[in-house]
Amino acid sequence: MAKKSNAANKVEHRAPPPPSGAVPWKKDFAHALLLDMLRIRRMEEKSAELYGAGKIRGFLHLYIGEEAVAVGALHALGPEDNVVATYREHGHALMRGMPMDAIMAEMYGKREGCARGRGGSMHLFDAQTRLFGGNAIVGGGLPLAVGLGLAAKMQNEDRLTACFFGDGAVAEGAFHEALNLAALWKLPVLFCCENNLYGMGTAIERAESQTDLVAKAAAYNLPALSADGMDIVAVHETMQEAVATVRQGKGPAFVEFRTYRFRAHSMFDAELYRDKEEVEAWKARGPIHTFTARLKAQKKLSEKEFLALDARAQAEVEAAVAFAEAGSWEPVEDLLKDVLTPAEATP
Amino acid sequence: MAKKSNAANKVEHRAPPPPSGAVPWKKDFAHALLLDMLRIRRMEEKSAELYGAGKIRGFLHLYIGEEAVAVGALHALGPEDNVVATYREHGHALMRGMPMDAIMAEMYGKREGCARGRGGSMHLFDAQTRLFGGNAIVGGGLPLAVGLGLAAKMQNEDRLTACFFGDGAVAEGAFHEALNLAALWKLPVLFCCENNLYGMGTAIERAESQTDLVAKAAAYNLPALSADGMDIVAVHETMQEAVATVRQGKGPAFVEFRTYRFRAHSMFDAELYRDKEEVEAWKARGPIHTFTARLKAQKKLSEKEFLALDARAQAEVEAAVAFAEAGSWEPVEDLLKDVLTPAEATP
Amino acid sequence: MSRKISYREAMREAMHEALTNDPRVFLMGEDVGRYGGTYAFSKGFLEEFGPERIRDTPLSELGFVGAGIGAALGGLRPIVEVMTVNFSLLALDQIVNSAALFRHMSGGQFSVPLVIRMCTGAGRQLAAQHSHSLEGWYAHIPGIKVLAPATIEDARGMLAPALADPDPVVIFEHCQLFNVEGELPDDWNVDISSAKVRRQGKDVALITYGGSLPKALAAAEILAAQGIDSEVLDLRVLRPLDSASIAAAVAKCRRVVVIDENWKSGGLAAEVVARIMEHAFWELDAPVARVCSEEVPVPYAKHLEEAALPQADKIVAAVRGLLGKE
Amino acid sequence: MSRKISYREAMREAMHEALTNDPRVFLMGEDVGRYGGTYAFSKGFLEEFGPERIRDTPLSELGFVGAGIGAALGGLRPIVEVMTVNFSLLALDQIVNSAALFRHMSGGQFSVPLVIRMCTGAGRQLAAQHSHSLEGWYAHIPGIKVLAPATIEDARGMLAPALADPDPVVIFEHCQLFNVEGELPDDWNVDISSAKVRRQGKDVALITYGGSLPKALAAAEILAAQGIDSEVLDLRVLRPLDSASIAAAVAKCRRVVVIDENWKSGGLAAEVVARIMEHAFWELDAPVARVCSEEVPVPYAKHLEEAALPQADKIVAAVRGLLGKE
Ligand SMILES: Cc1ncc(C[n+]2csc(CCOP(=O)(O)OP(=O)(O)O)c2C)c(N)n1
Ligand SMILES: Cc1ncc(C[n+]2csc(CCOP(=O)(O)OP(=O)(O)O)c2C)c(N)n1
Ligand SMILES: [Mg+2]
Ligand SMILES: [Mg+2]
Repeated sequence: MAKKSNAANKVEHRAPPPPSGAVPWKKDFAHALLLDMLRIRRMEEKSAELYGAGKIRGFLHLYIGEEAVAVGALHALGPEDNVVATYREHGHALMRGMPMDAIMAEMYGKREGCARGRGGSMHLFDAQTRLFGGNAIVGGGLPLAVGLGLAAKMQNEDRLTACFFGDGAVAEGAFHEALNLAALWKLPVLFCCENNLYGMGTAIERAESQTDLVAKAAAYNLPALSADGMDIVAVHETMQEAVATVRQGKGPAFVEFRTYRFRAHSMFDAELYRDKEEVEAWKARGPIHTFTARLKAQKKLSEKEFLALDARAQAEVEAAVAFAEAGSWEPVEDLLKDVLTPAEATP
Repeated sequence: MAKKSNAANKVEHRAPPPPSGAVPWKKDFAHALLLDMLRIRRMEEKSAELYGAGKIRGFLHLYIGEEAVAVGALHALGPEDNVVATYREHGHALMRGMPMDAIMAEMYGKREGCARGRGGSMHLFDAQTRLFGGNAIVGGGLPLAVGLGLAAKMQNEDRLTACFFGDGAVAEGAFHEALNLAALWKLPVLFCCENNLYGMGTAIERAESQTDLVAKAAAYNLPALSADGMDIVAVHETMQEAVATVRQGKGPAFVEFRTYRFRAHSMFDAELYRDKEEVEAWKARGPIHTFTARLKAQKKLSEKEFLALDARAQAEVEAAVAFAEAGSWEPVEDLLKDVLTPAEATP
Repeated sequence: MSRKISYREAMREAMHEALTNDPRVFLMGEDVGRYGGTYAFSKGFLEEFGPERIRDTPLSELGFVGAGIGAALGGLRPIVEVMTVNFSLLALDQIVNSAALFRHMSGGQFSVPLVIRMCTGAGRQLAAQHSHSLEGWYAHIPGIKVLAPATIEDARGMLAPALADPDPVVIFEHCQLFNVEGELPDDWNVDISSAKVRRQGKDVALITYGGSLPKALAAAEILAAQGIDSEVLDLRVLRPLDSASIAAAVAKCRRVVVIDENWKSGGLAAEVVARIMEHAFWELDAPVARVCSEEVPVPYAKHLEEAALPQADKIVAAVRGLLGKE
Repeated sequence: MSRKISYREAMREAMHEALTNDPRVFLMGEDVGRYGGTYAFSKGFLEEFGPERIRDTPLSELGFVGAGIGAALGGLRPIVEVMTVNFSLLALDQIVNSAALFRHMSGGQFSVPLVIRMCTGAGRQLAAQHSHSLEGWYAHIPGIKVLAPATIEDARGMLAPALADPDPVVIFEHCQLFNVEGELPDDWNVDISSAKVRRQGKDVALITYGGSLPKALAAAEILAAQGIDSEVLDLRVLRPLDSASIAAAVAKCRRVVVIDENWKSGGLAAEVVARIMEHAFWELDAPVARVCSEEVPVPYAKHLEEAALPQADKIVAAVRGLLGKE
């Protein structure tokens, strides 16, 4: 399931067969991860609705279709680990343990949001769970992850930094400089590439001369793996393998998750660049319904249990929306707050 | 002699045995290339002397020890080809056909210099011979070479762009973005890496997680070769092979020349970072005396002929110095010239 | 005669015309092709001009801007679209150290006939990393020209002379203007050298450009209702600045407010103030005032974003302050 | 009591002290280790503090500056040396979009206690790509502080408070100052918040910083010989600017020349002029004059380079112009 860097790994737009086979997990664990995927899915669906209603503004990048990646990957990390994410990070924030209330309130621009409404959808930060941000600069998080890894190593902290980024970021110079620095200095950084085949409207084969990202990453002299990002079992187990490699302290690793974005890139996207068939074929591989079907086939999940989990997810979303609606606006007099650190807050 | 990208190619500080073996060239051609190496060597030695005398100022980066690369490589190009170089480009300018007079006058800052003294040692430009500059930003020339290749391809010009850069530039994001763009768009660009094992005081193994630059370049899906940069025969034949590959029009290629800088990085360098033994061992591989010895062994060169060639080189240098000395200073009233293009000169 | 079109449509027409008239012209940037242009400026171009001339690039700002410079050196006339000024930070080295300097460093041997277009500004709740206004930075660099089309006519007319210019020209298009509609006269005629008076007045001069022009005009209307007659000067060309037009506006009104969306400290408005100090000090009846963005990264929340940016009411207040009418 | 040391030595002592006193402090940059520092600022540090804390980096300005930001977020106190401001263009995205914005975008959750040092300025015949002075650009960015030590005391004393500061601090060291020697009082005491008067005077105020300070002081001596008494104000802190000290100098002298090495258009001097316009307009007896670099990339040839930069004689001429003594 995890492809080693030597295996040929050419990218394919044609959707492979849907994830299948027995789920090797205990029922509780499987249900927990299914619930998390549902929490993200329902939150994102609601966010899209709220965007239409004008409650959420700016750019909104949905994670629908990619849930298995954040859920499967982040369940392989511990609370002491660092996470660096992108502007498509709602799911990652939720998986790190940020309350959905704080996420929703932030997207509303309310004072009760994780950043008091200063950052919005693309900038979810949480010191508590060591989430070092959504970042709206493609590739911008990679050098930061190198530095977080360097700090952990120099302070002898047993702390790994997982850095998420998309296939589009691979063409940026920041990717090259960051992978080289991390591998050169043998830092505990795990580079997690969410390869959904497109950077906005640009297909990977029109952006990369080498579309085998595992081969590309391996050229920096680090272990590189790939997994089916629509198969939460593959994601989680590959991530565990990669995490174990990094925890050995011999340096960074790279893991590619092959996934697909079911919705538009952002709320302003006519999707002229890909055809319905391709999208439908990938939807047939949807991480939630395929996982659900496998669990049912194994009698590890009943329809009743599924509905109960889904109801929990929806209830959480409704509560988060109510929380955000009830939230307040930061007073305009505080506009200049948090440009610099007030003396009393000095670390 | 030319290593393919699949061959293991780890970098070694230990100097390999000196270049040896029969020189497969006609006497005239061998003498011409020997003369060119001597012209560069004598010009650089004189430049160092003139720097000491305060005639040349600013940064001065000498090419002593690396002559076989510019001479062997540039003799494989035609006048229609483009060349992009670095701040260590005196030899490249000379090989493209820029008169030594113009180079020397430029280093003096005289109006008779190729850029009227505006650019100096690091910025030798020559429209006539399509030399698109010395560039003082490490890696700065690589994206330009991509664009020159793009222009040639879009205008169906049978023109190759050779881009020279050092091992230190490989860590820059510009290298990554440029190789990817050139390979992705199949452009007629030949990336020529002058690997002298150091970027200023930083040895390549302290700068690159993957010191096999051929493997690194191959990860962009392009043909990559390596040659002994102290062996002018290897340089020239490998360059010819790479040029032929690029001229097929199927895309760019990469070639590494393993060489060594005999002098300090610039005129301000205590050389604390490498020991005398290493330098001496590499000097034993000097491109000029080893080539001379091989020719003599083959009776393709007599001591008398060698002295005659060297005398020619020295005479050219003396003439260039005289030219520069006799040169004039651009009037200060013209200070603001060439910031923008005057209407009449509009291309 | 004239016709009503949007800023976006005007810009699209200008590019279409350039691509049609000159085979050396091509458009390169992220998602200019298959996506149809991030802001739909190049919708349909791929089908009409093909992938060679409507060239989608990978996310490699430093690389493709540098490639644009090289392509210009190689004989083409590239229009390089950097999606937004925010991402242009990644390409600044090539713009400053290659495009702007080659003519000079080569002693006049190599010019760089390149046009770089980018979207600038805030106002769409895109938060701090996507809301910069760094025109002032670009206007600091010798060797390039900097344009800020704020009207339909300039959106339609500035590209052609920019492409005809032998040196690098950077065009800033404010994101808030794209959907603005207006009348384009059939006999439009546009230069890239002078500032233009967009509203005649005598009591106060509002000097601005780009996305702040509509705000200045709105303020002028409010002030007019209060009996204050404002002249509005649109700088249009940010480098080189048209000092003569600035001085003329000062001489005429004797009171001045400079408005731009840069952060106040070190923004373009500061240079305009310095020019007035040098060229028209004795004409002033009061110190020149600035209305710029507050010294804070642009916040996401709408009410905070609005408070952070120049607005008509702030301009009105500044003018009343100058006239001692707080 | 005092002792004579060079600017380089003072800087070296400051770093040595920081590395000795705080295990969280480390130095990272190109050739800071084995090479001994491009300008020998860190000579011997590698042997004393080891390769982990005196970290040579590859040529990856964007990468290692970003890594410095991450290391600061991770609990360390990095001193990142960017060899020169010219190369910092490659790292601007990380400085502007990460270092300067994180505190704000995170709603105050994450500060970035990072110090970035870089050499700036011209005067060594290094030509256009190696002679930039872009302090004005950095001083435009909310979220960072910008320092310009111009004296031995500031070279020795500014680093400690910069490292103690919870936010990113950028320190510009002018390449022409490194070999300057001077007296360092044993009781030196340095802040990073105020401008300082380096010479008392009453006829004209010369406001400057960094590499231009010695030129302003030299001009003051020449003017003194001509009976013109100059006050010289060293800004020291370029962001936030000390407007009060600027206004005080204006109020005292009523005539002002602002000197810096940025290109004149849009350089730091423009902001100083704008501050004077806003805070001290009525105190002026004449328009403020600027002596900055000419609007040309810095040429290599010595006579042209000198002509392109601010010089004492240009300052003298500007002052005499203000006093109507051309
Ligand atoms: C440096 C930079 N350039 C361009 C953009 C505009 N942009 C935002 S997302 C995006 C596509 C990124 O694709 P990818 O990295 O694959 O992530 P995905 O959106 O597919 O998750 C682009 C071009 C940006 N935000 N930053
Ligand atoms: C972007 C940038 N960073 C740093 C420097 C300073 N510098 C000049 S040459 C050099 C070393 C370059 O090494 P390499 O590419 O191997 O070329 P070499 O000098 O060995 O020929 C450095 C660090 C620079 N000129 N440009
Ligand atoms: Mg993607
Ligand atoms: Mg080298």
